Amino acid sequence: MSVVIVQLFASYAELVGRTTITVPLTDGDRVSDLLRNLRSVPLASALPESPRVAVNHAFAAGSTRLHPGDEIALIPPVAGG
Amino acid sequence: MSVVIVQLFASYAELVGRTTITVPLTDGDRVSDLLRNLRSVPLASALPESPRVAVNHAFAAGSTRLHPGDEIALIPPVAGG
Amino acid sequence: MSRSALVDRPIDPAALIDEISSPGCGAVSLFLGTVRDTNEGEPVTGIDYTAYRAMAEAELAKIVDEAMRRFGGVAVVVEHRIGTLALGEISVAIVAAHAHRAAALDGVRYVIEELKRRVPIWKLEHYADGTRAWVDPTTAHRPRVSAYQ
Amino acid sequence: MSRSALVDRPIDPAALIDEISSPGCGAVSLFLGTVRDTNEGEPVTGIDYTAYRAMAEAELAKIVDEAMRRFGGVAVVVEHRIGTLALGEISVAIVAAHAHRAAALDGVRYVIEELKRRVPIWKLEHYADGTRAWVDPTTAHRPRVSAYQ
Repeated sequence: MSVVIVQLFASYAELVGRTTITVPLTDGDRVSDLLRNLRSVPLASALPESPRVAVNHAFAAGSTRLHPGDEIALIPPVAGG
Repeated sequence: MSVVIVQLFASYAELVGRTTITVPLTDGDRVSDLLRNLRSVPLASALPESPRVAVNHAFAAGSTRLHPGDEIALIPPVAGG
Repeated sequence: MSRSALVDRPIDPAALIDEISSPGCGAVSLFLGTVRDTNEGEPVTGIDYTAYRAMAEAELAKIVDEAMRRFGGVAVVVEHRIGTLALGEISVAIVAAHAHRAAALDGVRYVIEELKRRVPIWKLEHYADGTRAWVDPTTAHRPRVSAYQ
Repeated sequence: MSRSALVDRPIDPAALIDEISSPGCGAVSLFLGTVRDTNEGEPVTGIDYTAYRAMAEAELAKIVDEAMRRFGGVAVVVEHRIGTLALGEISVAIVAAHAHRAAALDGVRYVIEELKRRVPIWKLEHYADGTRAWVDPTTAHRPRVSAYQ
């Protein structure tokens, strides 16, 4: 098992008090695994259960497989415009 | 029987070669009567049979009764914008 | 607050946006009609806009009033230019402002659609080959007539 | 011809209209979002816009591309401002140009609706009473939280 660094923005960054969070991850894991592992990270307790996830600058479904070097972020409800 | 002066614009003015046309009218006549009488005016022969009519700056139905002093115009297909 | 007019000078969209914007309006929508270089494949060199002025002003004012009532009191300003316009010049500008975007977008669309249906304005197109024709949106192809001077 | 960008300076709608207009386009449609003075009845004094910049730029470019394909090759330019904006300042401008009005109007509407749904930009509203809150369009009323400095 290794870890990935996940980026946080806006209200999520505020809730956690940081702009990144480190999450355990196993080779071959998918986005759904990342979200499950996230719940075991104490710092993440203030985050919602199932935030939207972006991988490499695009929204990703739970079934999306993660690869080393992917840029991963949690996306709070957007409010542009 | 008297007459009314009817204003012409754009393609209608070009078809008739004038910006007004005089049409016979009887007291109590309606827009539909005006259009029927128009067909007896030689100058109007180039105009379509049933042009849209405006009375006092508003489109008028055939049933609209005409009164002395009304401002009457024939409205070609509009093309603003 | 709302306003409509026929004008005989160039239209300044930025001035109209400034005119209609207010601190309570988070959404501004604008539509510009401009003279384009072709119509139905025919090269166009310019357009003369003419109007039945008193009626056009009355009808425009009615349309703006209808838009305000239909779309939550949206503020609207419309100017339509009359006269000879060169390629690229603005013939009509419609600007709507509202607290929310739906009313601003719907207001502009309503005004341009109704304007094209009801406001007595006509255009005589000038073509590259020297001919001219009155545009009739009710027919697919316009008969080419001699110019109305 | 189309373009989208996040910008850190004031947005100039007239410049964007000039940028996107061309001799073949008879219709130009524009939408502006501005900072308004209240939200849900609360007096607002300003807004901080932040973004996940690389993703926001990618998502905006995708939306513009989708609009072009859906609406007859409509030309679109979009700028969204990031940073601290005062009341009345423009946060987003979308301009679309096409030979015909339907594509220009539909193009602008598509882009603003999709932008609000998909582009990772967030706003922290500043209120008259000194508090701040992240705007969450998915909830009717926002919990008032302490400011994120």
